[in-house]
Amino acid sequence: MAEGSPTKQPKKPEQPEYIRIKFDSPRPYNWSTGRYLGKLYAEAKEHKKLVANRCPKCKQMIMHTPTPVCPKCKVDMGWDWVEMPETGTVFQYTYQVYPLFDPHLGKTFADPHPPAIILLDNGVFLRHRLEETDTKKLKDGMRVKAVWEEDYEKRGQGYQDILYFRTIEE
Amino acid sequence: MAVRTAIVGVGQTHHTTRRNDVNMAEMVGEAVRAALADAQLSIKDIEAFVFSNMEAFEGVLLPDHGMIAEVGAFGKPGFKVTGGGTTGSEAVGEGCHLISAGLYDVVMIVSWQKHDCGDATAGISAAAVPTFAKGMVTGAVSEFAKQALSYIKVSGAREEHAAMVRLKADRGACRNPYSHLKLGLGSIDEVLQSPYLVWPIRLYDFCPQSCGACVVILASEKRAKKVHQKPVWVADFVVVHQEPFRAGSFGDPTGTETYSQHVACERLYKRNGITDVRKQVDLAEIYEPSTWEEMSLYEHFYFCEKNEGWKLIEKGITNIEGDFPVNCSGGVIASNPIGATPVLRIAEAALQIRGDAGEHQATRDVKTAIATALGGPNWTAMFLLKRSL
Amino acid sequence: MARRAGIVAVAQTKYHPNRVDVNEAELAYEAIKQVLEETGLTLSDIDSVVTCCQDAWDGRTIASLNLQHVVGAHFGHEFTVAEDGINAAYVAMSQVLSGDHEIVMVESHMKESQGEKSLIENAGFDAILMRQLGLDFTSAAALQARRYMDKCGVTSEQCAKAVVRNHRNAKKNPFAQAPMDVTVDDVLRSGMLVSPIRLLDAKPISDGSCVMIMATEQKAKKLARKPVWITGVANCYETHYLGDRELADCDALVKAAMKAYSMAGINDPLSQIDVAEISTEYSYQEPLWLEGLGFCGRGDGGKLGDSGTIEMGGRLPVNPSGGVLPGNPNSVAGMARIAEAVLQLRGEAGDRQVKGAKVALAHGYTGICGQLQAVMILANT
Amino acid sequence: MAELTEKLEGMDVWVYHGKIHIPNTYSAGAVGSRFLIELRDNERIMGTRCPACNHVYVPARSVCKDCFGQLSEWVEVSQQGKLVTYAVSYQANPVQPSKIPLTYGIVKLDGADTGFVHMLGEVTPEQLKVGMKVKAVFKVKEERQASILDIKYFKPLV
Repeated sequence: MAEGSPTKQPKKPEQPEYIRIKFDSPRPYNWSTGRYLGKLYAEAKEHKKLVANRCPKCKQMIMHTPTPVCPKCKVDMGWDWVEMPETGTVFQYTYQVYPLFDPHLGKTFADPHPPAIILLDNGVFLRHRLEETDTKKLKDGMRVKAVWEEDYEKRGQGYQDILYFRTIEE
Repeated sequence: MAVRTAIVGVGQTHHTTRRNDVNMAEMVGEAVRAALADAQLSIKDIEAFVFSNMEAFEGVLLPDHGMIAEVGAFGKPGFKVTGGGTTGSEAVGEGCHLISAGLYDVVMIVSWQKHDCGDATAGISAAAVPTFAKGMVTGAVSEFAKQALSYIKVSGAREEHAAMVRLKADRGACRNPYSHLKLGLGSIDEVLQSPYLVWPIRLYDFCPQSCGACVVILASEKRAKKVHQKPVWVADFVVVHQEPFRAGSFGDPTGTETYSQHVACERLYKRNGITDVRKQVDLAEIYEPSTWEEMSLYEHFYFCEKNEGWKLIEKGITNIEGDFPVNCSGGVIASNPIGATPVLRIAEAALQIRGDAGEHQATRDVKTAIATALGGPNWTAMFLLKRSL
Repeated sequence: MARRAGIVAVAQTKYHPNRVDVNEAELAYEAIKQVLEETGLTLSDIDSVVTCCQDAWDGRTIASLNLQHVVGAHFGHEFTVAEDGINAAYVAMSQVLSGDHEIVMVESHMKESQGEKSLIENAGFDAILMRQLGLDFTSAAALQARRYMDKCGVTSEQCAKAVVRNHRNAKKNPFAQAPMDVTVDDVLRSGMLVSPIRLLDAKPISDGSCVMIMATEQKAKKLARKPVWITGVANCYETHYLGDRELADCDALVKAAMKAYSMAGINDPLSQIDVAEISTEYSYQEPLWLEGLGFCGRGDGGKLGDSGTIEMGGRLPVNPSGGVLPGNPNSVAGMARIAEAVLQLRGEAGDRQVKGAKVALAHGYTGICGQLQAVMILANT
Repeated sequence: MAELTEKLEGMDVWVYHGKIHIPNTYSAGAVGSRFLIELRDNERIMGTRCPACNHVYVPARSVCKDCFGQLSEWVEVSQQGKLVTYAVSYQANPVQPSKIPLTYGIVKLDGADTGFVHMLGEVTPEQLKVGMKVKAVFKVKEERQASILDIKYFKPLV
C-alpha cells in the first residue's frame, strides 16, 4: 500500500520519541528506447545479432548505448550500423558478495552471475554477465561466447536477449 | 572571472548515519546557522541561494522548495543544481558565476544529503539507463570494484596500500569533530579483516552513507573586505564531464583513454601557471569514494607519476604531517553526504588555508589548496583556493 | 548591467501529448540540431551547457546523463538546473556575464507522458505535514484558485476566457500541441479535475524540448542575425507550507518582477512592455500572475482579461503563442516563453507576430502554486 | 520481464514499462515529533509562537519564515476554525488516504496565524463555503499512529 505509515523507534525512557514516516510507493515509468537503442533491440530480437552504431569521423563503434551524436567528435552519427561478433575475452570481472537494493526490482538482489567487461573480438568493450558462477574458475582473458535467449517471444529486451556469456574452449 | 570571489564563511553539521532529531530542512538549517556565525553575517546579508542535493536519494521532488523557511530563503532568489557527485562543486561554481557576473554580492551555497531517508546504493543504481540496465544494476560499489581491479592490474598496488589509505583517513576523521566514521583503527590488519562488499572492495575501503549538510558563503571582493572573517579566494575552477567509454564507468579499464581529471588539470594548471603541483600547491581535499580511487586520483591529478600513487601513501607524503597533505579532514571514506561532499572538500580546504581546521590542521603552512569532486561516470570538478590573490 | 548577454538562437519541438517514439536525448537533439544549423556552430564550439531536467520526471538519477552526448558535454562544462527552464536561462546568463564562458547552450526537455504526474508531484510536498494527504500540484492549485476567486471576486467565466483566448492564439503557433476551438461554455462544462479546476482549465500532459544559445555581446553580434538582449531577470522563493501562504497573493512574483523591471529600467510595465509570455498551467493563474506582474491592480486580473488589453492587437498582448494551457511540458514551459519572446522581438513570430515589438517579458515558475517565480525582460536594441 | 517491454507499432522503438521503487522514510525531527505525538496521545493541536513576530505557526514549526528566529514556545490552539479555501479532487492517486471525491481544505484554527492543510469530511461539495466554521475529527485512539492522518478530517460545525 502506498500510503505513508509511521514507523516508530524502539522506546527508551531516557530518549525522546522520534517519529519517522515511511512511504513505499513504486513510481511507474514508460521508458522509450528511442530510435537508436530501438535498432539494437530490433536486431537482437529478429536476428539474435548485437549491433553498434559507428561514428562517421572517428569510426568508433558505440554500444553503451547507441547515440545520435558521437560523444568524442560531437558530430551527428548518421545511421551506420555494424554487427558485433558473439565471441570475446573476459577483460575484467568482479562478483557481488553483499546483495544490493535494486531500484527497478524494488528489493535487494545479488546476481549470481558475475558482472564482467568483455572485450569482443572486434575490439569493442561490452558490459555483461558471465554464466560461470564458480568464482574460482574465473580468470581475466578467458574466452567467452554469447548465449542468446532462444525463445523469440521472450526476446525483445535489448542486451538482455543475451542471457550471459559462456566459457568456451578453443 | 570578472569579479573576484571569496569564501567568507563555512558551516557544517556533524555527519552521521541517522538524524532522527531533525527533519531534512532543520538539519540543513544547522549548517546555515553555523556558516552565518562563522562569517559573522546575518541571514539578511544573504542575497541569493544556490542549493545542491541529489533528490533521488531522499525521493523528494524539488527538495529546495521544502526548506525555504528553515534556510532563510523566503522572499529571496535561488537556484537548485543537480548533477551527480559533482553537484556541490557545480553549486559553488554557480555561486561564483553569480558574483563575478555582478548579479549578487553575497551568495549562500546550501548543500546536503540525508541518507537515512532512502538507500544510496539504490539511488545510484537508478542512474543506469533503464532500457539498457534492467536486471544488470550493480550500484557504485561494483563500479569502484572494477576501478580497483584496473588499478591493481596496471600499477602494482596491493591491498595493504588501500588499507594504509583508510588508516590515514581514519586518523584525520578521529581528529575532525564533524566526521562520520571514526573507527579508531590501529593497524593495517584491522582494515584487511573487514569483509568484502564487492571483490576487491572491502567494507573499510568504501565510503559510508551519511546524513549531513555543508554551507559556504561566497562574497564579491568589494563585499569580502567588509566581512569580518578572513577571506579565502576562489582563484579558479573547472568542471569537466565525461562520456563513459569502453564500458568502464570510472575511466577506461585499459588505462589508455584520457580521463576527465587529465582534462581538468590541463585546463586549471595551465591557466594558473602550475607546472609542479606538489611544489606550487600546499594541500588537497579530494573526493575519493574508495581507498583505491584515492591512489589512482593522485596520479590523475599529477600529484605523482603514473602508477606511483600507492608510493605516496607508502611514504606518508600525503599524511597530515606530510609534505603534501591530502584529506586531513578524513575525506569521503569517512563522511559522505553526497550532495554536500564536494562543498565539504571546498570548506575543509578553506579552513586549512585560514588555519582554522583545529586538530586536523595540516602541519605545514597552507597558502594554496585544491579541492576536487568526482561524480556521474567519472566527472571531475576542481577548485583552486588561495589565501591571497 | 555593464555587460550584456545576448540570445543568439532559439528552437522548440512541436509539443506533443506522447513522444514515445524518442528518448530524452533524441527529443532534445531535435531542437539542438536547429540551433546549430541556424548559427552555423558545431557542438565543439559550445563553451558551456546548462541543461534543465529533473530526476523524478526522467526516472533516472542524474537525469542529465541522458543527454551528455547530444549537448556535447564530453570533456566539457555542463551544469544541470532542476527548476523551470527560465532559471536555467538565468544560470546561463550568469555564466556569460561572469566572463568565464562566451557561448552557452541552454537545453530543457520533458517527457511528462513517461511518468505518473500525480505521484511524482506528490513527492514535492512536505513529507510529514502534507504528502500523506495525497496532494498533488493540481489539488494545491485548486486550493489557490478557490482562495483567489473568493478573495478577489474573479469568476470561473473570467478564467474560462483565458482558456479560450490562449487556445485561439495557439492556433497560429506551429509549435502548439492541441489548440482547440473552445468557448467559455465548453470550458465550464468540461469534466471536473479538482474543483474549481476543470479539464480545460488545466494544461494537458505534454512532451517537448526547447534549446537556446546565449553569448557575450561581442559574440552575439557576430553569431546572430538579430540578437535579443536580456535586460532584466530575477527570481524569488515563496515559503513551502501552503497554510503559511496567502494564496490569493503572489508576493514572490511581485518581488521578482520589481527587481527585473528595475534592472531593465521599467517603471510602467503596461506601457513599456510590448508583449508578455507568461506560464499558466491552470487558467486562474493568468489573472493572478498578471496582477503580480503589475499589469493591473490587486484583484483586477479578471477585469484586465475582460478589457481586451491583453488580446492580440490590444495594448499588451499576452501569450500570442497560446502559452502553456494548450500544452507545454513543465520545466520546458518557462524556457519556451523566452523562446517565444525572442521570436517576437526578432519579428519572426509569423502569424502570431505582435507588430513592432521591442521589449518583451517572459515568465516562468516552478513548484507548488508558483513557489519559485522568475521574470525575464528582453529587448531587441 | 518479457511482458514489460513492448514494441511500438510500425517502428523499431521499444517501450519498457518499468518502475523506480525505493522506499523512503522521513524523520519528523524533535519539533515535528512532538506535534505528532500530541495528536496521537492527547488529541491536541499544537503550534509554536515566534516571540519576535508574535506569529503562531500551526502545525508547530521550528523556524519563523519571516525573522529566521528559532521557535521554542509551544501553544495549544483550538480544534475549531474557519475554512480559508477548499478543493474537491476527482483525480485518484495511490497515496490518497481515502477514495475520491476527496475534499482538501485549509483551515485557520482559532489561535493560529497560519492555515492548517488537511481534508474535510461529513460534508457534500455543495455545502462547502469559504469562511464556514469547521472542527477537527480525530481517529479513535487505537488507530492513531502519530501522523498527520491522526486527524481524520475537519467537519462543519453545526
